[in-house]
Amino acid sequence: MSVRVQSAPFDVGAELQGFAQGLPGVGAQVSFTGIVRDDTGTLRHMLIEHYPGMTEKAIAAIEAEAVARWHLLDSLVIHRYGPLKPAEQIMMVATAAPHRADAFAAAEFLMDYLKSRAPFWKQEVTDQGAEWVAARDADEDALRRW
Amino acid sequence: MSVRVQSAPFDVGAELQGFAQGLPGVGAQVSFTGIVRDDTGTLRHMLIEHYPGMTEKAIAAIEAEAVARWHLLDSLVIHRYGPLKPAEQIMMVATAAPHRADAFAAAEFLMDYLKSRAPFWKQEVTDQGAEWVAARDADEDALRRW
Amino acid sequence: MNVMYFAWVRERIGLPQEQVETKAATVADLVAELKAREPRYAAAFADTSALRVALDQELSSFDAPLKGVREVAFFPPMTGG
Amino acid sequence: MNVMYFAWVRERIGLPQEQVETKAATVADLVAELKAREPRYAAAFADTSALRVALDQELSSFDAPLKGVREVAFFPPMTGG
Repeated sequence: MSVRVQSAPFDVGAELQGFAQGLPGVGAQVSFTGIVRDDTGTLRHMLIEHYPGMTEKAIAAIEAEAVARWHLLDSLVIHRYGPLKPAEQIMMVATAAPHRADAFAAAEFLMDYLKSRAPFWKQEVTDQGAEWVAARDADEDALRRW
Repeated sequence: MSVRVQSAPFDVGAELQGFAQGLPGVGAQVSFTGIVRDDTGTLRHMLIEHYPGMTEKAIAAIEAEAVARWHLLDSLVIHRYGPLKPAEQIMMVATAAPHRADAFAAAEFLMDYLKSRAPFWKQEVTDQGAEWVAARDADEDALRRW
Repeated sequence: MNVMYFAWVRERIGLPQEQVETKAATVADLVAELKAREPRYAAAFADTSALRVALDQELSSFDAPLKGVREVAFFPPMTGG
Repeated sequence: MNVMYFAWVRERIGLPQEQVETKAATVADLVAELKAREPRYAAAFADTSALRVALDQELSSFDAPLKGVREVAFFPPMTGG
């Protein structure tokens, strides 16, 4: 299990190459990458604020919960903060398990919990100004399925 | 949408780097990688046989079905054949979508259908001989949820 | 008509593919003809519920008609992924 | 006690964090004290149902006791991922 919170970009390929390599019993790896979308064509950047200290703890707790629920061999979460341009990578999650069902379920669980339980806040900065992204009911609802 | 059936290894990182890059509207990428497990410690290699011609068609049909069901911007399937050693990569699937729910669901759908509807057969070769892997009821059951 | 065999069906019959002259109306009729040929075919087709069939590279069923079909393939349930 | 503010809570109050001397028994009591200070606090805490609170970096609730707590953080619902 590992957690990294950083402003620097990351390389999904390089991260996956080093992830769960040579761990005995790995049959399935799942990765998720979140990317900045610009739905209106006016986004200058997405500014991501976080709560240093709590962020790492909250993500580690979510990972520990995933490990307790599924047969996981490893997990990785990287989340960036600071200003991110459209098409830049925001974050990634990776899971490794003997079987695909565990790897998929744990990756989706990690994503759902990261969205609503890790202390990050997004602000959209456009030519018209800056606006905090509102939490979506759908994201809160997504937690209920677990 | 693309499909590759090959005996050569592939590099997940390099594949993901070139996948759905710069496609407008991409907010979520999911990848799955299947890896040869050696549960008994006796596996020399896994031999994967396929039905050339039908394989590509079957996978393309499964991808088309995924595109019809979810809001996908791109998908990629690579599946190897021939002898593969423990810890080698067997196959990968990648999906790109505006939102994570579509990317995850489509990747799981592609995997479930590839397992049971694309013409591949696995044989385990150990010191004791060669044995065809039997289809699992769980894999057939997995199709029913879609 | 080109008839192909994969995985253990190929091993039991001892051939990856062969040309078959037949007037069989359906896949099941073709299977009956093949079973009557030799014990290795009878062994391979002993339990067709354990087999799958593709007609011209599309999954099909044992009661499907063969009219116009150029390629028939028999194989066990797939185990890819 | 260190009190921290994030996202639009930070913007409304105009500070990322501050030291607060308080005898408030619960988070809700602390919020009432802060709201009484100045309009910017009253504005930030106008609707606590739109806010979340963490005590010593763990998500908590507005009726939680403050005894022994060293760091309180107020922020809107998270929008990471």
